[in-house]
Amino acid sequence: MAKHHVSTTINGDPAEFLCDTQQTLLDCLRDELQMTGSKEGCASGDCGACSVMLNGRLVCACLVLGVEADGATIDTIEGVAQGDELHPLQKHFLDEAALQCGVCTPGFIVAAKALLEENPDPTETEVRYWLAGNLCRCTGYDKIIRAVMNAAAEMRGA
Amino acid sequence: MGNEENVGKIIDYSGRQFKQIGTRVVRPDGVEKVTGKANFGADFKANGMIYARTVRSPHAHAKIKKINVDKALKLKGVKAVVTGADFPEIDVNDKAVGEVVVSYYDMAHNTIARDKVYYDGHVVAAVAATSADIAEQAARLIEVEYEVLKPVMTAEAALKKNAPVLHKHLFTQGVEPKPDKPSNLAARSQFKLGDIEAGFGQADVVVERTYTTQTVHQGYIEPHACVASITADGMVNVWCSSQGQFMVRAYVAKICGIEISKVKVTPAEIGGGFGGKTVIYLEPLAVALAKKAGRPVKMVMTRDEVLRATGPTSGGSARVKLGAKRDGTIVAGDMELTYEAGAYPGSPVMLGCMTGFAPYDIKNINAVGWDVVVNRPKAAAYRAPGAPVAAFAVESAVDELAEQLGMDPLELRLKNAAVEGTQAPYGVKFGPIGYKETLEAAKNSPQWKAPLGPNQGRGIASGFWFNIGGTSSAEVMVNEDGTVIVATGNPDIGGSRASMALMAAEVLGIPYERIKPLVADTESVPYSMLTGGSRVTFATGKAVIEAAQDAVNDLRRRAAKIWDVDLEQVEWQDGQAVCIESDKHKPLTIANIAAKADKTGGAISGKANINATGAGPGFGTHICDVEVDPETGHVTVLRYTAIQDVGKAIHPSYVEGQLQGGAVQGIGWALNEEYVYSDDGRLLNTGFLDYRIPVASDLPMIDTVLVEVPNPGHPFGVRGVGETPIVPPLAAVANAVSHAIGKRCADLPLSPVRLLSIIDGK
Amino acid sequence: MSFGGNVSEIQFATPQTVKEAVKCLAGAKGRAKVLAGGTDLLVQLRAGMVRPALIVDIKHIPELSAVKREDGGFRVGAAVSGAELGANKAFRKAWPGVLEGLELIGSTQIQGRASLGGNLCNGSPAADSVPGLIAAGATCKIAGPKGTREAKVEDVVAGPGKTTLKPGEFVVSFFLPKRPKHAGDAYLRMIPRTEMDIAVVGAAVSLEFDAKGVCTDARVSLGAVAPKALLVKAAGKALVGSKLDDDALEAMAAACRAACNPIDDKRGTIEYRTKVAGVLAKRAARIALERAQA
Amino acid sequence: MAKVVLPLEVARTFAAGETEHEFAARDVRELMRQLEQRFPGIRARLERGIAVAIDTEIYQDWFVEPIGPDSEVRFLPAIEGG
Repeated sequence: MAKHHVSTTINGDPAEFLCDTQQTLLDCLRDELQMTGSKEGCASGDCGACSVMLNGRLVCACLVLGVEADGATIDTIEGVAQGDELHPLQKHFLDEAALQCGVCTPGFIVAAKALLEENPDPTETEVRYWLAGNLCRCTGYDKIIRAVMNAAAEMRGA
Repeated sequence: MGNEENVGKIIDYSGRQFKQIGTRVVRPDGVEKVTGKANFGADFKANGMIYARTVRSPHAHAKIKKINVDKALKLKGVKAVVTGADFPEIDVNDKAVGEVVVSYYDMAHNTIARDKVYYDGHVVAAVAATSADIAEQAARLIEVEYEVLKPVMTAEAALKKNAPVLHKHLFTQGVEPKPDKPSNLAARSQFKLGDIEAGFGQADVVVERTYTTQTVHQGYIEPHACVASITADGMVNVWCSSQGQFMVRAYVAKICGIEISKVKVTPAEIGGGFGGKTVIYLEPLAVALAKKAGRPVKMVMTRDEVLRATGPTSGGSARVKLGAKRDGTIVAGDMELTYEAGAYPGSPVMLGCMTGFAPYDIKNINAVGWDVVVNRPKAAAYRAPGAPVAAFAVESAVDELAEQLGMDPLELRLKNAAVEGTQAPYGVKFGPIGYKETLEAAKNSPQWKAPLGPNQGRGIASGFWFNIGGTSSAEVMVNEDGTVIVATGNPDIGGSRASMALMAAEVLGIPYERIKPLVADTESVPYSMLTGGSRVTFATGKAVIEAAQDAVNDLRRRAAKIWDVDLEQVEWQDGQAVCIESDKHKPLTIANIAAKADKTGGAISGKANINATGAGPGFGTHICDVEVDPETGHVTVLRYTAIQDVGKAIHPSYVEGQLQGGAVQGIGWALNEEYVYSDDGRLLNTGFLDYRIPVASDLPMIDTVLVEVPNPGHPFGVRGVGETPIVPPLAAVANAVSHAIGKRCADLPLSPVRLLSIIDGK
Repeated sequence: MSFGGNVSEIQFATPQTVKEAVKCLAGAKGRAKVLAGGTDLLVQLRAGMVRPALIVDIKHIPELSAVKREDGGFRVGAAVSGAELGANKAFRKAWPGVLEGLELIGSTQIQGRASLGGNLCNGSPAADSVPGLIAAGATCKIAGPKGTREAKVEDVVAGPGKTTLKPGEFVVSFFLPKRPKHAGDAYLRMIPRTEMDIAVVGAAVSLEFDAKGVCTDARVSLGAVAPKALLVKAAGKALVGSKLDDDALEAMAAACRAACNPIDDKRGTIEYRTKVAGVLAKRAARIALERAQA
Repeated sequence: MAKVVLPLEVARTFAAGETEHEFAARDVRELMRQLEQRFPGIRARLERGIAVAIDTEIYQDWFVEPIGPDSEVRFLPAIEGG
């Protein structure tokens, strides 16, 4: 059998790649499409560093097969900023120093963006539970939670 | 400032009002990291690159009888296989002499096993192929014949009379007479102050208890990763994430038997280390495979490999005995620590002995440490190595002592707090330190005064870390337009580029935004010691300050030339050269001077190669409030305050971040993190699902208080801050839980299962 | 694995109907695995625990991805994700406890994928959604080479990692019956953290009451205390006829403890699981009561 | 005379267990010469992973650090970090 030919839409643009069945969407993004913004921390859905949107739902790209992306819509960290205009979440992560090593940051931003699209005015508890699948070992989460709350406020125009 | 002192001399910053230091600027590498563009260890690719996977031992302790790689080599796409036999043998006594004793023999054997495997996950072979999948399948085709030996999984088992001995060449160090037989007891260390017997003789109240902790992992989110390639003329290039590109270079050269000049290491962004990336694992394998295959080789660990075979830090037991007078004066402290080093000697037990009693002025101290090898992965450094376990025991004992004395635990600490001039347990007298100040801040914190509800408890604990200096280099290069590049040799693990740029900006007097900090490869800056020991902002920062001053002097020389005046007439003020004693010359900005660099002698730069001394010790005090579910043993952390003497916070947000992150790692250590092994020595929790680091919903906000008692050993008063914050939380949490349930919790982690059995009195 | 040759390839199929899926599975040359949300299968693939000859993605089959009303109850496709089912307000109102179980599986990210069918067929004794389904008296529709059949949820799992599904069979959908007026369910689990863990103990309770507040039907199911999720009939019996007073609850808890047959493992001890099973069942029953009264 | 304190283990091996000694040395280099004279073999041991503290200052990599007449010089294990 030849590799699968996958046609998909990534960050609004058409994209195609070839993959084997066992390659995950994360493998395909990183190795076939050179989109390395999504990170692999565990390959078991436990750390959230590979968070992407698949057909509008937040998922771990390590738990999706690349071939499942055929005909799907995918949004990744690479599509969060518009050109050189950062998303409010990205700005607040910088202003709040919500990253130390930064390897979990892309996953947090993708996941937090999904939250704010669903719930523009989350409580601290809601933010913490929504982001419970995104592990950060550096910050103790404090500044991340603040950055998300501040970005939410800014986006609401508060 | 007089002219003469200003020439080629260190500028005195004491009492100076800072313009940029202490501001909360956006880190220079921030945009790259929030957009996913920053390149971490696994993000690098080379043309023609192939992929390698390892074969690891499923046994905790076994002899390797035979390795058959034939089937693997026959699989299409397989390019190379290496085993221990492909590496040069290293003398058993070959040790690095430097800041830490490093046994190259052990390191080489830990990288890839030779005749024996010592833990579940020990590498026995590695295979490179044209795809990761083929490499993985090929690894499964490598047949290893083992003679399985009985493992020793705990210090207790390792020290039993007829325990299997791991290493035939291991004779206990530090005991007299020298043993004539090898054993699993690697070393004994001891620190004494005063007369311990006499000390306890003065005591009215004595508390004594044994505390235990389990093996825990640093838990960085980024697995180890590297790419190695070899040029046609034998030059080795390694691209990897680590806590020190020069460390990787030295170790690769040694383990692979290559001259240092032939190895170039380019640092990737590092996705967390906490000490766990101060050693190497994959790089020599990738280099050997690249050499055999003639292609660049990429290796990335899985999380399972990270947990089974890297890190961790020692589990251990700590017996602590404290004696105090009725008025609360602690007169004697006795401590016996036993730490599991893992497969090779070198647990941080000695550092535990040196740090445990350090927050207190105790005249009579005896601290003995035992370093024991067991069939677990070799312990690597983890944030204040050795200190958290000792502090857990001592700070719990202080809490118990306060109960026995009927004293407030904070007041008891204040009464005995180490101050400038106090003799530390390792004998040295402290310079200016801010421990007492952290206790005062704790006393004044809103949390300390807040009421508690039913099933709730509050714990307080303190901690100490030495902080270190060491060799650091920096170059400050002034560009043609007056912007500046600051190159150093230390990976930026938590925002250090921002502090380097801030310190350079302060000295040069130009805006922070005009400075680009660079983490340079091993061929672009002189040697620097690794990022660790809370040393970068202190030591490399000191180098940056000196290099910036050197650049300022160069700029002044150029201005003097432009104006045709003596150097002494040129002062550097707010980023400009100013001609004193004459107002006919308009001040020259750095851009003005840079524009004329070609005419005044070529490129303008400054450099500093230093071995920084004068690292100021760090003390912290943490307060933790918990609520315990008495029916399930589940602990909820309700509130937490971390207070620390940070000397001078260069970038307060990132300093707070260190306190918060360290506190939370410590909370994880206290509550739910532990290695769980089967009886035959296989690690059972090899993923983040069952190795339970704290998640966002487990925690409250972590309040911080930065106490600033300047360190005289740094021009801006900086103390290292990264490690101290993980020292107090184990006891802060355990003391809080103990108060909530009314029973002393002496064994970590306080997982629901363990805690419920304590509550139910079993 | 054919050594001396190429690595074995994994085929991939995306059937559009149940019939096609049955055909795919029957025609597999070697082991076939059904892919729903993939949150277990992909982990096993990556860890090398399985290397099937064929993976059948059943999410393109409309029946597998739909939530429909049926006989006053609900028919839920086996591949419907937690996030999708959670968005169905009518379902949330009728079966909050079932949803609690499903929504406790993993993180928000996992919720975007994890399904009732996958959680059941993975065969874990600790599967969070299974006790709720059992307590609810849910059944599932199973398709296979010999047609379709309906089975009780508690009869699908045989033991850790094992199901009673015959070769070529797969779960198509779940049926949750109509709720009477005074009814409520709840699921609670014990985990060391607050999220992201596998249940050390799980307890689901589904209750029905008459107009006077007397319990007329009670089903109690426990997870992670035996080789598979248990329906503890004696626990249910202890509640029927009561108003969930303390004695009835304690009798129920005792029945739960008596039914436990757990193991000591990395996540918990026999003693812990047994004690906490009773604690959680009581707490879940109280929540179910509140919901029934609401 | 400067007070010189050896680590317990080193003292046991080289100095009959006596940790405290007095030396008149201007700097660490001279002290090392004198130590080696008094306790042959000690120098090689002290050069392996041992730091020197002179009063309140710890030197991990010591060589010619000045020693005052009333200084307290302590040899202690070098400190690593995470």
